[in-house]
Amino acid sequence: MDSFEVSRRQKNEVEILEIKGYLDAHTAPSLENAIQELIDSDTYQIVINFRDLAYISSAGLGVLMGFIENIREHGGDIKLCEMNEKIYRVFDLLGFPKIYDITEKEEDAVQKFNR
Amino acid sequence: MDSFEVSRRQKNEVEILEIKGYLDAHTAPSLENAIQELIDSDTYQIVINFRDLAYISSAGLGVLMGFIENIREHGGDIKLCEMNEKIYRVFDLLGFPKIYDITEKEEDAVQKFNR
Amino acid sequence: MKNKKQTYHLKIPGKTENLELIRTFVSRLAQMSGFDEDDIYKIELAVDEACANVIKHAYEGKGKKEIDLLLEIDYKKLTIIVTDEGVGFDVNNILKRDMKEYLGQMKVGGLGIHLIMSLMDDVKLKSKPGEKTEVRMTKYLVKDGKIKSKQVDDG
Amino acid sequence: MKNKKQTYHLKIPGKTENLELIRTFVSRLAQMSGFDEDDIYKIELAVDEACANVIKHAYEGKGKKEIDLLLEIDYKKLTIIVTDEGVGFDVNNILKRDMKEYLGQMKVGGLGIHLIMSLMDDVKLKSKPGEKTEVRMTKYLVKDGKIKSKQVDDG
Ligand SMILES: Nc1ncnc2c1ncn2[C@@H]1O[C@H](COP(=O)(O)OP(=O)(O)O)[C@@H](O)[C@H]1O
Ligand SMILES: Nc1ncnc2c1ncn2[C@@H]1O[C@H](COP(=O)(O)OP(=O)(O)O)[C@@H](O)[C@H]1O
Repeated sequence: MDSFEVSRRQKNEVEILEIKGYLDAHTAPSLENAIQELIDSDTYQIVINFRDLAYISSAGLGVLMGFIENIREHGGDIKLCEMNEKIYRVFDLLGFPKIYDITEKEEDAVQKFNR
Repeated sequence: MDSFEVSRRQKNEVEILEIKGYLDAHTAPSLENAIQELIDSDTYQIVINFRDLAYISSAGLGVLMGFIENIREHGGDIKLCEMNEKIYRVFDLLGFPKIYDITEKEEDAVQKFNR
Repeated sequence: MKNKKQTYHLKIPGKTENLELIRTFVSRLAQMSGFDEDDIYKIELAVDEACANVIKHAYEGKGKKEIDLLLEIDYKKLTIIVTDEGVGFDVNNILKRDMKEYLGQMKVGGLGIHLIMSLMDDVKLKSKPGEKTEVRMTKYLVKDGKIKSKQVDDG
Repeated sequence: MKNKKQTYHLKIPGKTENLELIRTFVSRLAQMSGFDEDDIYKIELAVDEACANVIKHAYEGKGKKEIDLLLEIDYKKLTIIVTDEGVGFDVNNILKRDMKEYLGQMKVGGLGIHLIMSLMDDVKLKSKPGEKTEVRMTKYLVKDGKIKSKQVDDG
């Protein structure tokens, strides 16, 4: 069952992960692997595009929390964009907008790396 | 919950019922009422268009069986059209194609009344 | 969903408005088990028919008792057991009916059990007048040692 | 779904691959109960979190035991009780955590229970180390005597 998919693409020096479908405790390892791969190849400037994500539970947010410290120590970041309202609310309820840059447009998320 | 809907329209002397959604033991009474209304107004030339029907169980077929004798005694008929493959298979499994005219196009079902 | 048998148990009020919920649950489970769209539809319909019978005949539409659904999955089949606490019936009497003759008379009803038998690979009815009814139906994922491709049989 | 309380009971193997099935079932039931899309999402997510906890903490991912879901509907609320046969935990210890401080430390985990509390109207956790855990959560359809319009509170 492919209820969740990650695909990868590059824009300027930034790696963009597009996530799609349902991100829960079952599918979170697949996002974890995708980010781990980036780190393994010394890629620390990451944007995650949530446009096609229909659902997220705390397991998905946990994946982000698991990497962020390491990534920032390497001068990088994970920036988040194009969340629908429902998904943004989950991030908001847990106070994530204070810790992560969350933008509406992907462009703006990418831009933030180039300032 | 509107999981099933019937709407009504006329073409030549024939009354066309369009059915939509899920026709099961819960929603069958709504089709029953629609046909009963036609009979109450002495309308016996009926075509049911299955184009937007997603699901049918024997309760739906039971409704047809309940009226057909009476309708034919009045010189009318219920003709069926535009079934998708899954729905046709249910009719087929129960031997209905021997008792009912089932056509692909609505036009042909209507035509059968005018011969 | 690998080798071991997995059991799913659902108890739900015996009312027609719950049929859609039951179908949604069963079809999702059938999908997870690896059945193709065609078989999913058959399983869904067979379970619907068994549950509609419980509501109509065992509980006579009163909806005060529950339908018990037990779903067992292993790597080669899905078995669904629908049990009620109803009035029972004479199984032999029903099974003897000839469908063609029956339709010839254009009677209402009597289609559900025939459908269940046609849609599923194995069906066992257990009932007696005055006792609860159990409908046990199985669909195979693997036929003759290999995974079924599309629609091997229609009943 | 009028006045009387209706009970739905689901027992399902404690594996992450069943979370989607659980969500599908719960959201369908919430929809039938008359909740709006917004509340359906909240209920679905809260139940997902409770079940994910059972799988991760109570059963430590082994998936051999079952999650027990009891759903009670009446005209004014939906209550979901998630019970496991797991290892339990010290509820007071968890509830004392300060979310802000916690996030400041950027630790992994600890989000689930906070979410459940924020998403549902009433939440009761029953657990002790070494015993089973019960999470009981309620969402009201009617607030202060009238049917809720949209999203009255966010936690
Ligand atoms: N769960 C049940 N409890 C009691 N009687 C049942 C049950 N299921 C089936 N029956 C009996 O078997 C008969 C045939 O059922 P079925 O083939 O589904 O047709 P129908 O429901 O249209 O009568 C019913 O009329 C009823 O007498
Ligand atoms: N069903 C459960 N069985 C045992 N322990 C649990 C259960 N649910 C929660 N816990 C305990 O409560 C803690 C907090 O849970 P939660 O807020 O969901 O965060 P997380 O699951 O990310 O740790 C868990 O780490 C665990 O120790």
